[in-house]
Amino acid sequence: MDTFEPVIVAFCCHYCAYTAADMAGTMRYSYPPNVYIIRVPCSGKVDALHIMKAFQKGADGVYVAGCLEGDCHFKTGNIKAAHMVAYLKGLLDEIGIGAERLEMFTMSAGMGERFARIATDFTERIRKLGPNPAKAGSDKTDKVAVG
Amino acid sequence: METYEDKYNNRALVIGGGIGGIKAALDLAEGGKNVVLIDKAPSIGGLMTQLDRTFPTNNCDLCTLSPHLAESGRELHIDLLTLTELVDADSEGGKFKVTLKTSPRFIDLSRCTACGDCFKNFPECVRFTPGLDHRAPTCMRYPQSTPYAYSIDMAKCKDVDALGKVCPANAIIPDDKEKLLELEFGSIILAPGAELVDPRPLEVYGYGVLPNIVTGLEYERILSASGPTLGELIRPSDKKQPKKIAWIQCVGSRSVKEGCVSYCSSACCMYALKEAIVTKERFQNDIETAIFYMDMRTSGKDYELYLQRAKEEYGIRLVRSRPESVEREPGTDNLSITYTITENTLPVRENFDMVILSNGFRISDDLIGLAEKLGVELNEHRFAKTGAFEPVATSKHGIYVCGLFEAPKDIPETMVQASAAACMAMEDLQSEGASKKPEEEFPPERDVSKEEPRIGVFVCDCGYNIAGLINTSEMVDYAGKLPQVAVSEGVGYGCSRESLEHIQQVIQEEKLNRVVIGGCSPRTHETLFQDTIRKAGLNKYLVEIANIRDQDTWVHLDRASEASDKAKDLIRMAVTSVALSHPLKEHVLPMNKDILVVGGGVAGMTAALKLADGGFKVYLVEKSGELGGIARTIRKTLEGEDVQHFMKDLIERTTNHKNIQVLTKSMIVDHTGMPGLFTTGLQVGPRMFYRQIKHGVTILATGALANRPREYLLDEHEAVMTQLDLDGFLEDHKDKVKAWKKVVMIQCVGSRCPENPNCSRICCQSAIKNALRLLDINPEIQIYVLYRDMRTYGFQEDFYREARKRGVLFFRYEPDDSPKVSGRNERVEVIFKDPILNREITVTTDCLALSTGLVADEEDTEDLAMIFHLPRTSDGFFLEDHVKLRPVDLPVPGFFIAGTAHSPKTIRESIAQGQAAAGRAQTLLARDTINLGATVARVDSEKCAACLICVRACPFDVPFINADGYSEIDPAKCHGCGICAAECPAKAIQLMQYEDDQIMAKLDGLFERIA
Amino acid sequence: MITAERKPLDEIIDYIKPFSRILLVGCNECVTVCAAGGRKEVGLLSSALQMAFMKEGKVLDVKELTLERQCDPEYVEELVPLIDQVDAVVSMACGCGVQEVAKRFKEKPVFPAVNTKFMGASERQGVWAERCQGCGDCVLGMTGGICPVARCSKRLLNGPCGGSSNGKCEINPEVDCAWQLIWDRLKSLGIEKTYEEIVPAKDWRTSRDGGPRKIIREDLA
Amino acid sequence: MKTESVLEKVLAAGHLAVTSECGPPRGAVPEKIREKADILRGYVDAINVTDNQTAVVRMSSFAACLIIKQMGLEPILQMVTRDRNRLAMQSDIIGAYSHGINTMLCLSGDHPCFGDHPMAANVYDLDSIQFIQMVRKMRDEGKFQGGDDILNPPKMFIGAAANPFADPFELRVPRLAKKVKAGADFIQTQCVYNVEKFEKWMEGVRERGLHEKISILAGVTPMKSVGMARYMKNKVPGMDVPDELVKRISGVPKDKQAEEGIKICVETIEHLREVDGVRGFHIMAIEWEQKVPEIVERAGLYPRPKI
Repeated sequence: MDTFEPVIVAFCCHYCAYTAADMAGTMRYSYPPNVYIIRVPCSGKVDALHIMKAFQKGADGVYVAGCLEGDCHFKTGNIKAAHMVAYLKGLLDEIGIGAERLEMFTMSAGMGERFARIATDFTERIRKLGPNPAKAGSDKTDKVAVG
Repeated sequence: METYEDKYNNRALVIGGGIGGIKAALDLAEGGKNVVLIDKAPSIGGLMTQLDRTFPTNNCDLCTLSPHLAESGRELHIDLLTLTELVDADSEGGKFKVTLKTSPRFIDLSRCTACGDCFKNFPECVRFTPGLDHRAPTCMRYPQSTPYAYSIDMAKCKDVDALGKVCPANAIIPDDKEKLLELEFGSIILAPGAELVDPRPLEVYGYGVLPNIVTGLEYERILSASGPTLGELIRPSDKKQPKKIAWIQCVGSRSVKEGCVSYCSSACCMYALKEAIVTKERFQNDIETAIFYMDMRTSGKDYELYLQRAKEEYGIRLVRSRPESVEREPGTDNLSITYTITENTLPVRENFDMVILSNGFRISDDLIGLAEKLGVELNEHRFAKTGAFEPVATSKHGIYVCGLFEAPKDIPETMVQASAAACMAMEDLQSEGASKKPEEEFPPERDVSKEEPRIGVFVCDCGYNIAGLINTSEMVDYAGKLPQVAVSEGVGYGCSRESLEHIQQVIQEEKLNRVVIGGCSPRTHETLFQDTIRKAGLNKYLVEIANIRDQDTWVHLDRASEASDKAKDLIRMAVTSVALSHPLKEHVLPMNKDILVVGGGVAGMTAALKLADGGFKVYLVEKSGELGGIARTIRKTLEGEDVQHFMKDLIERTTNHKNIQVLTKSMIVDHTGMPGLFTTGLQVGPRMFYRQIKHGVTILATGALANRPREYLLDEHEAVMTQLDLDGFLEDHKDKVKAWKKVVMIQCVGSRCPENPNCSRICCQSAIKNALRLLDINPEIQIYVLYRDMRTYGFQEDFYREARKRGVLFFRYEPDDSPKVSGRNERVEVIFKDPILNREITVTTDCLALSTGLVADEEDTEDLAMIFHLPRTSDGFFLEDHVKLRPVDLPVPGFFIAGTAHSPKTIRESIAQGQAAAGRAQTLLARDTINLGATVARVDSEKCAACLICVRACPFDVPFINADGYSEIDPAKCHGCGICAAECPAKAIQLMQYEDDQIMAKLDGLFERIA
Repeated sequence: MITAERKPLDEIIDYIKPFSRILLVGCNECVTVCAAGGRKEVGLLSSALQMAFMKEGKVLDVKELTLERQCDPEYVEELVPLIDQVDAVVSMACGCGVQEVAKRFKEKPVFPAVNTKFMGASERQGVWAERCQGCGDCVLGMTGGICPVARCSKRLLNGPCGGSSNGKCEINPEVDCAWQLIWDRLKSLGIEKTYEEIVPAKDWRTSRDGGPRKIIREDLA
Repeated sequence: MKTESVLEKVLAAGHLAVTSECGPPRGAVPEKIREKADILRGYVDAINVTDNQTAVVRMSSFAACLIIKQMGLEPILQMVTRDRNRLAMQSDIIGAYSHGINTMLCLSGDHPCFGDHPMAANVYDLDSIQFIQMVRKMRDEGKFQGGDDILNPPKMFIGAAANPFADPFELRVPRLAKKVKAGADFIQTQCVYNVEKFEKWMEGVRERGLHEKISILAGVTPMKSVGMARYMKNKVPGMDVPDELVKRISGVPKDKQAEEGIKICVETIEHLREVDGVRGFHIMAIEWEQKVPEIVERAGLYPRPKI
């Protein structure tokens, strides 16, 4: 298990989390390379489906990072995201993947150091949890273009 | 060139192509003004382009600067004349007749491709002059040099024909002549920069004699990826990596000795710290660093924190001492420094492998000529003289100054002054009727809908920033093998003008229809690359940036191989997702040109007046009952100017200006919209009635608070006051002051402490100011100043010296051993340590003045930060978009900042930033429309179930169910958050640019590896 | 609208355990509006099921398709091209949809993925409440537009029982007392008197009690 | 006289009627019924037998009534519409009547979710008012609800419940009016603790002259302890227990609280008997039947008239 390198997808909102991630770079706060950032305009844009697919395609952990409570550039996006994440945690438990593989974080654009710390801590959390038990060979869905 | 006369009739001349000159020129250009930018060097960039990285972010900031150099608007408004100087000028009626002389480059700019063949074959003929080794890899000053062309020194050329032949582009013009050019200008901006003090005459340092002693700038070149050693740290004598390096501060500055300048050069402390940190960053424990200094002058925004990190995180040794000599350690190339710590200890000798001299700035002789020609007065230090409350206005109307030529300073202040100067110049040009910004014509967009994706991948090395950690050519090969990738190339500094042109060309030649850039953050560079592919005939939204710098190499410094794998992943993710991108249409709305200025202090009023004079409508919102802010309580400046007189006039002009509506007792309560379309809600007046203001731009000038910590009996004993109190007391109670015998001043009260770690910047000069005025009133007074570092930067140093001369006693104290204060009837007893004689001193004083400085108005800034969604620094000041290059712009587009809301500063500095904010605002207001971008939600009516979930979810109430019974989203109203798309249960809504399949594709791309 | 709720994952998994290829069918009508069986839920369930299988080391092949309306045979026809490629069908539509699909494909097992709950209205985003029982003989005219059959726990037609307190029902303080609502409404309409009329015992034939119901419109049939 | 019901006779003779109730056992243990009924012998005119009270399964009301009848006492058959549709109810009614049970109380019944079978289907084919209508029709028209004739129609003295304390209060009198209209002969009310509110209700009743059309027996229940008082106040739907009452009981030591409860109960009766329109009392001593005689005596309702 000590050779296990988790793959973590971080959906980051453009205005705060993604900027904080850049800030971490500017400040040279290092964090594990396991975290892959996908930029979204607002954490509220993160679709439950994106998260599920991330896990299905093989993510060992996923987190959504948005602005601080009350600071959302789009008023309520981060709150909606938090609710969605809470709901999805339930589903992940149902599947048996485990709610703790998914998390919601908030930070301001200036918090490069916080971004790095969260990335580090979350990576450690997932490393301890071990690989996603439902890691897919490949996504076997095919959406049929009708209807 | 001859076409000039008819092409322009109303333009500005910017002299000096350094960072300041470039900024001023760009601001003018963005503001729709025409500019001629001249520099005597073969390419622009000035000092900064020779730096490896800049503090406090330790970036190579070229990559933040060069995009601007390459901005499309540029060519339209800026004519760049290198190798050019002003030879003659005369002015009448606010117009300047100027003669410019352009020396021959012997190379045809339009032809030279900078292939380097000329240099390969005839190195001696190619001009190159930056510091240290005069043969950098390319003979251009920096890789993305503008213009991207060589320059020949014909004098040195023996065989002109041969030289002509080696040039494949046959760009060589052997008989190139010097050109004289007569032009008229409405305004002139001086940004000629300064030169560095030459340490040679200061024999004690042995510079020029001992090989391993270099100047700070030379050391920057050694560290620089584009430098002579390609960024490898080796010392000149034996090309070995030094293990122990020393910096010596104030070399040639703060000294009245022959060959020195008496003022403080302001930037050296920080650049030495930066060089030391960067060195440590790269060699961790493999290297020792020590800095010899007199006072650590880290008084800029958050610089104090930088100093803390240098000491604590990087373990850089700081030695408070001015070394007496540097000599060769016998039998080696090593150097031994002799220095003393305190009066009563013997001198110490210590050996180092390498010594770096932090030499300061001076004004070069040829600038005196320039000043004469223009009739611009200079001060005693030969810097351009400016008005006390007109920081960038020279003695000559219509001529402005910015950067080092005004006073020694760091890059952010230079940028502020550049924007301020541009703002002043715009005004002069306005009077002549603003020249319309010509519409830029783009080639028609190619229809790629029928084509299979042909993706071009371009990977930046960004100098050390990327290539320093990972092998970019490996990335290039890797990307080349990815499906649908037609072209994969490395492009060095991808954001350099030349690379951009190259990318554009490749797109056209290879018929690419999608582009991926492996580089830095899309946040900063997306628009630039969008612009580039647009020029190549592609829709802007067919490009994707893989952030392999800010979010890879910069954060995985210690794990090169992982970083390299990750870079591949990120590029692959970008490729798979860009393949699914498709052309998008942008939405455009008319621009609201009114301005909201928040805060009615000096900075706010200055900005408001500048804009109002420019013909814009300004709403000036002040939360208190009257205008003026802190300055209303200040009586005199360090230079002795009457602040109140100035304030009276400023407030009058503001309140009476027909274009300014002043709203006092007003509070901002809500805010929505985007640049050019803001709506801000206020509660106004004693009755707090609610009103809304529509505006296009917002300027924050909310100021700071005079700090008043409960320390040293402040507000408990009437003999204890702040410097601000004393400033007024001096004027109002001269008689009392006459009776005083002793006055003690304590510096850094409530600053540079755990509660407020930063330096308040203004306290040292206000202490000096008050000390001198005390002595003017009562020469008998004995004044004691208890300080930690005297931070009288720039010309303030003169007053510091005068204070010493006039008998003011200065004692340094350590924070852990601060003075003890107790009441003695109407007097106060102060006990402190004399660090030099190392004994305790007790003074019973008539007045104890505390230098308490400024702190952010926590409540205010917190509320506003919340309402406007602006980030703040840890100590509550607003955080600008880029601490180095965009000190006036806030991260939220359409927001600018001025004055002490940004960080503590003097009135002069606040005025400058106020003017700068006004200038920056005008660059935005010059546009008639605002682009809403294409990131809007689109509904597929086929799929829509009219469930209303989007209608209810939208934070801005945009979606509605239309007559046809499905959800409709007005692109002009959509803010592009995508919440509706996420919540739609029928997946009928897609957010353009972030469509589900694109996000899924990123995931696919990411997990292909794992698969 | 008909409201529904996704079944617990385990139940659905039990249905499809024996199979490796399923067709997951959503419906773009009611179940989409109540966020139980639209395209998005189909996607989520699809991922969830596949992952649950992966976890057991099995692979589940899922075809996703959301029909405009699963309770109309014409739409159900769209499944024909896919049906042979799967072992079973899982429907996220209400019971009607499930049965239409089952009727059309006699040889394929068809399983429900949602529990069909009631005919309701959405009180706000994410909240749906029962409003009608389809008793077939609407009394709303007498009860001020509030249905006692659907909204009174004891479907009392002549007024509130003794359990009504503070406008809430005795079974649960979250539930409004329908009769309180009716009474308030009658008052605001100024027709309290109509309450005095005794509503005679209801003829439940028009409701489910009369056996499965059917509507025939000769003019259209 | 509409019926043979002793209760009807007592009321007709102008006496204050006294009824009490006993809940059937949860099992086939007829003795339990006998014990309880014996305690009440001679102290009450008739004994209500609850029908799966609070939706908990017990011996059927009908069977328990039969036992009481066999003891020579007067049972009141309680029946709820919750568990039976109109067929079942009518067959039980004629069944009971065939055994001489001639008084009944028509209720809708507590919701199953309170009982031991929350999963049970609740029928509510009829509501209580429709139920009363049906029984009256069986008696007076000799017809089943469906319309067919009944051979020897059951002559039931029809009782109904009223809760003066439930909401909406202003609806409580009209609702009573509806029950009167439907054909109820007597009313047993929810236990009265909030006397004030009860009187207010009675005012409304008198205003509409309902007290002349129907005999109202006020319900009373002695509190065993402050715990019970609180439970009644907070847990029992439609129960109105004033705070001062709870205070009063909690005011006395634990071992005296039962006595205090009885005292309150007696006082209430003494007070209410003076209220115009109150024709008697229904004493519900839940699982505390042994106290009923004491209450009846102390309230001066003993001895019961011989009819």
